[in-house]
Amino acid sequence: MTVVWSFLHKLGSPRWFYRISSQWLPWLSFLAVGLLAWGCTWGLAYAPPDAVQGNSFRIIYIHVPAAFVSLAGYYAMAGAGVVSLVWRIKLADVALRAGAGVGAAMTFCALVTGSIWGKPTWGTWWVWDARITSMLVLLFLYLGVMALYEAFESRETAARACAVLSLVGTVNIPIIYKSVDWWYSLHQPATIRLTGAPTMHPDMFHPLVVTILGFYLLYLVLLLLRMRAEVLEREQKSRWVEDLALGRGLAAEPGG
Amino acid sequence: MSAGTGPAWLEIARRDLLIAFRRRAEAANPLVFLLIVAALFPLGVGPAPQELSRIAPGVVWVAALLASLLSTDMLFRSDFDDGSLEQIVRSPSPLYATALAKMAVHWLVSGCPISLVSPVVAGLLYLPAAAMPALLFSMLLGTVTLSLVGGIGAALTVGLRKGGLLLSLLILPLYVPVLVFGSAAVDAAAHGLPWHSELAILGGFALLAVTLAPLAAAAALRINLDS
Amino acid sequence: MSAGTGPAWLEIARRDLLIAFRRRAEAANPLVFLLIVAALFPLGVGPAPQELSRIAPGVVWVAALLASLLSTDMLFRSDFDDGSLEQIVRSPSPLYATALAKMAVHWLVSGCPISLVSPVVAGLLYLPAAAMPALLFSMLLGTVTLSLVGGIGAALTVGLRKGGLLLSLLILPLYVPVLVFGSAAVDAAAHGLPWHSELAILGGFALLAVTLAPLAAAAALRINLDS
Amino acid sequence: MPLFEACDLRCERDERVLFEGLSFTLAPGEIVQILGPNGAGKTTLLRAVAGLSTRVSGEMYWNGAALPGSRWEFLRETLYLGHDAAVKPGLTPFENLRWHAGLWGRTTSIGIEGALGAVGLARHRDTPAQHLSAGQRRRIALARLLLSPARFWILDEPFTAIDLEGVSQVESLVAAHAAAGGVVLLTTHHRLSLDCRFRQVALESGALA
Amino acid sequence: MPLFEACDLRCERDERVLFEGLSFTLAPGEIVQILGPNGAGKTTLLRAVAGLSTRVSGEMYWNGAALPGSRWEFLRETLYLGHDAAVKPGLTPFENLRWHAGLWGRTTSIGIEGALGAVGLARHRDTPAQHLSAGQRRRIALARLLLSPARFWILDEPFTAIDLEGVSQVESLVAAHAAAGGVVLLTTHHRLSLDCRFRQVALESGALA
Ligand code: HEM
Ligand SMILES: Nc1ncnc2c1ncn2[C@@H]1O[C@H](COP(=O)(O)OP(=O)(O)OP(=O)(O)O)[C@@H](O)[C@H]1O
Ligand SMILES: Nc1ncnc2c1ncn2[C@@H]1O[C@H](COP(=O)(O)OP(=O)(O)OP(=O)(O)O)[C@@H](O)[C@H]1O
Ligand SMILES: [Mg+2]
Ligand SMILES: [Mg+2]
Repeated sequence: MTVVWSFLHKLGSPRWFYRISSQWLPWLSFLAVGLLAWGCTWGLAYAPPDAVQGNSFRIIYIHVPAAFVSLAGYYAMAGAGVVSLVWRIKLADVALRAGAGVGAAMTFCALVTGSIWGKPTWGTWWVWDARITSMLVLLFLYLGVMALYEAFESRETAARACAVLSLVGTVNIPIIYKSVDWWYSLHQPATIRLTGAPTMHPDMFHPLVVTILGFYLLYLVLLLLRMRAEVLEREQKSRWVEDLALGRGLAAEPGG
Repeated sequence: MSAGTGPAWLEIARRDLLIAFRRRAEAANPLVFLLIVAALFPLGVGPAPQELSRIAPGVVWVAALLASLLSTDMLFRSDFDDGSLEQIVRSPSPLYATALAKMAVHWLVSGCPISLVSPVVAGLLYLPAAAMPALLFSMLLGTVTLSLVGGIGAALTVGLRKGGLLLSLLILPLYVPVLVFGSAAVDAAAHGLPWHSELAILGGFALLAVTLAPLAAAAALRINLDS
Repeated sequence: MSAGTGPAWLEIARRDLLIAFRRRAEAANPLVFLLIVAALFPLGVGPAPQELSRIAPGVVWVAALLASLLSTDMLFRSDFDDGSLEQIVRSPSPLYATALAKMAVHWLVSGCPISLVSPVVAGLLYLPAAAMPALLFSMLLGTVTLSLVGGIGAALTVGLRKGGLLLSLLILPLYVPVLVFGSAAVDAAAHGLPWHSELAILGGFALLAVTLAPLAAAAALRINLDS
Repeated sequence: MPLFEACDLRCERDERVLFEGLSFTLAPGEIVQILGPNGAGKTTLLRAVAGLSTRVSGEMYWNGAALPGSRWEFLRETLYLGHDAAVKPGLTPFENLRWHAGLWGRTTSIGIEGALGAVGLARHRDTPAQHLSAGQRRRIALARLLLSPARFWILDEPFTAIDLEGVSQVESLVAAHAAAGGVVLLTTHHRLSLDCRFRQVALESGALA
Repeated sequence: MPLFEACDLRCERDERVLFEGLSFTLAPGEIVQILGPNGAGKTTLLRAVAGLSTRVSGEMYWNGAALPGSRWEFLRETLYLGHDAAVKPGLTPFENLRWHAGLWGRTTSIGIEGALGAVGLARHRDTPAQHLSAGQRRRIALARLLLSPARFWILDEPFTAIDLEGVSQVESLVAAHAAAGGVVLLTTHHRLSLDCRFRQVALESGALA
């Protein structure tokens, strides 16, 4: 138990986080960029064109990873919310806020790439399809968390309120997804369907797996970058940030 | 003693009802709002009956969503502003029960009357009479969820003086399932199809909300007080 | 001296802009609200593009009306609550100018951005591209009137802590002319008809509102202070 | 044994330490006045003692039991009167007090009418509170002191807006409560003139530079 | 000649006469304190004098000219500090005062920084007001006394939430203002201890029964 506690305590230390993340970031970024470059070149240059859609399908290597990550990102954010509510760890507050921003960006990316893809495929930018609509609602949920955070003056209060909201959201996301799915099948016969996954050729599928992994890492890198910026802003008056700003580097923490 | 005899949450509900009764002229506000918003549509969309009748379920439900949302705004706000909330949180009654009681009163003075007049509003938009029972019952069940989920938003924003806009951003996305199944029930009834499964699902939402929403609202209230 | 150099109304406008800038994250709220309300309609009405495209002008205008209305609520409220309004009324600058300045700032931070994103929202509802210029310009002119007329309502209800509902009842009926001509302009453009006369009428409304609304608002503010 | 005990309280706000190593006890019959200039942290401290804020670290005991644990017994025994009076403008003084009494489920034997008379609001019994003056509204809140059976009073500037006669009346209420074995923790910028002994705890602060 | 003159003021609220036949004058250098128990009508009177309320009948003169007529000159020469402090929670003390100064278009030579220092808020210059304590927020409003060139001060309970040191500071401000030829009309439930003479006008009232 004490081991867990001291670990959690250390995790709570912004300075420790800053130091460790400095060590990890180069590796993570390298991996993320490498995977993305590999997956994209493979997917864009070497994978065979789609029988129906020709080359326009290649946007899938951005679209699908972004969509995956944005959903997972919401649960990650809510997880940070739980940690923040239960253990009151400042770093979880930071992660919550950063997660909302990065998650909203990913969702937006999925929506935009989807729209771009929709134009040649469906002849229209936007369709009120179940999955797309629930993606839009997910974006609203992210924006709601961001707006709530900004509305509070006190950071701690903001983070805890956002934690409650994101937890409410996690209960609701499956419900929203299911209900929108249901709504679609009720109102409109299936004139349009997302093509792909089950029948996807392995040559198209393997690069997709690589870019999905790459996107998860990219998410992590962006999250860490935003968290570091926020940590610096919060701790701007503390000694270690001052040392950092003066180019004195970051000494190991006493006992850390 | 003339003091209340029941538990504290009952006393709180009684006071809220008393205040609502004091201002009974205001009770009509959500209804009039519903009517006005519904009336804006023929003005904006055009008066063709068929078209209106087709969009009627959706329009009435969206208007009800907004009316419920706007009346939620003050659910905890006035108690927060005058310090009553501090006393409520410190009272021997669990905050869960108090929050639930306040949400129940809110439903009684807004959701319930909204449901009762919604058939009238729908009639103005040429909704076929066959769909009226479905509208009434889906409204009665759906507004329960609206009041409860709206209460979470009201509790989250209680310390902020930002008006209803922020609340809408937080809560409207969460209202989506109720909107979907509510308007689906009415649509089904208008086409002569059975609509009981939709009603059952709305009931499920309401049950889920009754158990979870007061918890979230209580947590949000505590957070806002401790700022 | 570091004190402001212009007349008092300029200082008041500057402070309102400063507060808006402090909370620039909130500036997005009316926009997101517009998007959400617009998204509710396909959910309630169904996703068929033709139908949506037909009701799009009305839906976008109604959503803009509501977004403008909800953000109006706080126009004078916070100044009333903290006593600033007493000081404004007692300042050497005429209340007419002050009220106009506050309304102008309100348009700048809500009506103007709402107008600018309305084409995007309309696009989601399949409004034809040909109608977009009409939408944009009618919105830019129409929201001026909305901000001004909404300001009257905000001034009338400033002393009452009733949330946005009462305000909606007072103001939405007054918004009707803007709604009618605004959506008519868009509708006309969507059908390839000329839409300049509607725009001219909207311009006339805006001019009328600029001259009269601050007067009414100033009177309403005085009445509310002297209670 | 002290009824209430606070050990080593500490509060930091906006990177500034408001108080630190603050300890005090309240044995039955004791009155403690928290002293300090504006911004010293008096309200922050009282809200933490009342269980409304978690911004203060340290230990607190009620009747010997550590506090977050024995929270319910503690809340049942304490009355908190904050900057905001918890008076609903739309309700009459009588209705306001009935609500407060109902929140607790029990009252002292004086009754609501009696309490209203004692604070000089008998003739305003049925006037909505929004038609009362600032001091009259505050008096409604003070009537709760008469009605509540709580043993621990936490009073944050109870004399705000109260006239001289009212101040001395409240002072004698406080003294009588202590004489009956209750405990009182209060802040005020008035010079207290109580008939009994009371202790003062100063919050040192550089708030005023 | 008196700077301000009130003749035969009368106010009735809710079918109850608050005051009647009330007359007083303020010659340059004079200070008048309105006395009365809670609910006597002090706030009502001060708001009427400040031109914010029309609920009081009777005549008022500024510099010899009847009041509703010479309203603009009067407003330019008076400073009103009411129960509500006109302090925006979202703005810093500096921004709040800049706004007040801008509203008037002119300030005294002390400057905003100087005024903030004088009321002990120098180090909170850039803290949003909502992060300040009740007394500190009130001090922002009191800084207006230093900034405004007005000759007539109307102060409604200026000492609310202010600590003892602050009270004596405001008292000396008031005395200095009178000494410089200004006039002050104020209410407070504190026992005023001014270095100069001042008059008291009592509102008789049965409010406390
Ligand atoms: C704005 C428009 C769009 C949005 C918001 C969107 C959203 C999504 C989402 C959320 C997923 C991931 C679902 C999951 O996690 O299983 C997804 C997957 C996918 N999308 Fe889209 N999409 C859009 C447009 C399109 C278009 C136009 C196409 C191609 C015709 C397309 C093809 C796919 C494919 C093939 C998948 C992978 C399917 C699977 O693995 O189950 N999307 N999209
Ligand atoms: N809005 C109102 N409507 C009706 N009556 C009111 C209103 N405000 C005050 N009154 C009545 O006017 C009387 C005087 O109120 P006022 O606020 O002037 O008192 P005050 O002398 O300032 O008291 P305090 O010392 O408590 O501030 C009160 O008895 C109250 O009943
Ligand atoms: N919401 C808040 N956020 C951040 N800091 C705050 C907040 N409220 C108060 N503070 C800070 O805490 C300090 C103490 O405030 P508190 O209200 O406890 O003072 P106080 O002793 O009650 O003063 P007063 O005599 O003016 O009532 C103040 O200096 C203020 O700067
Ligand atoms: Mg205090
Ligand atoms: Mg008064």
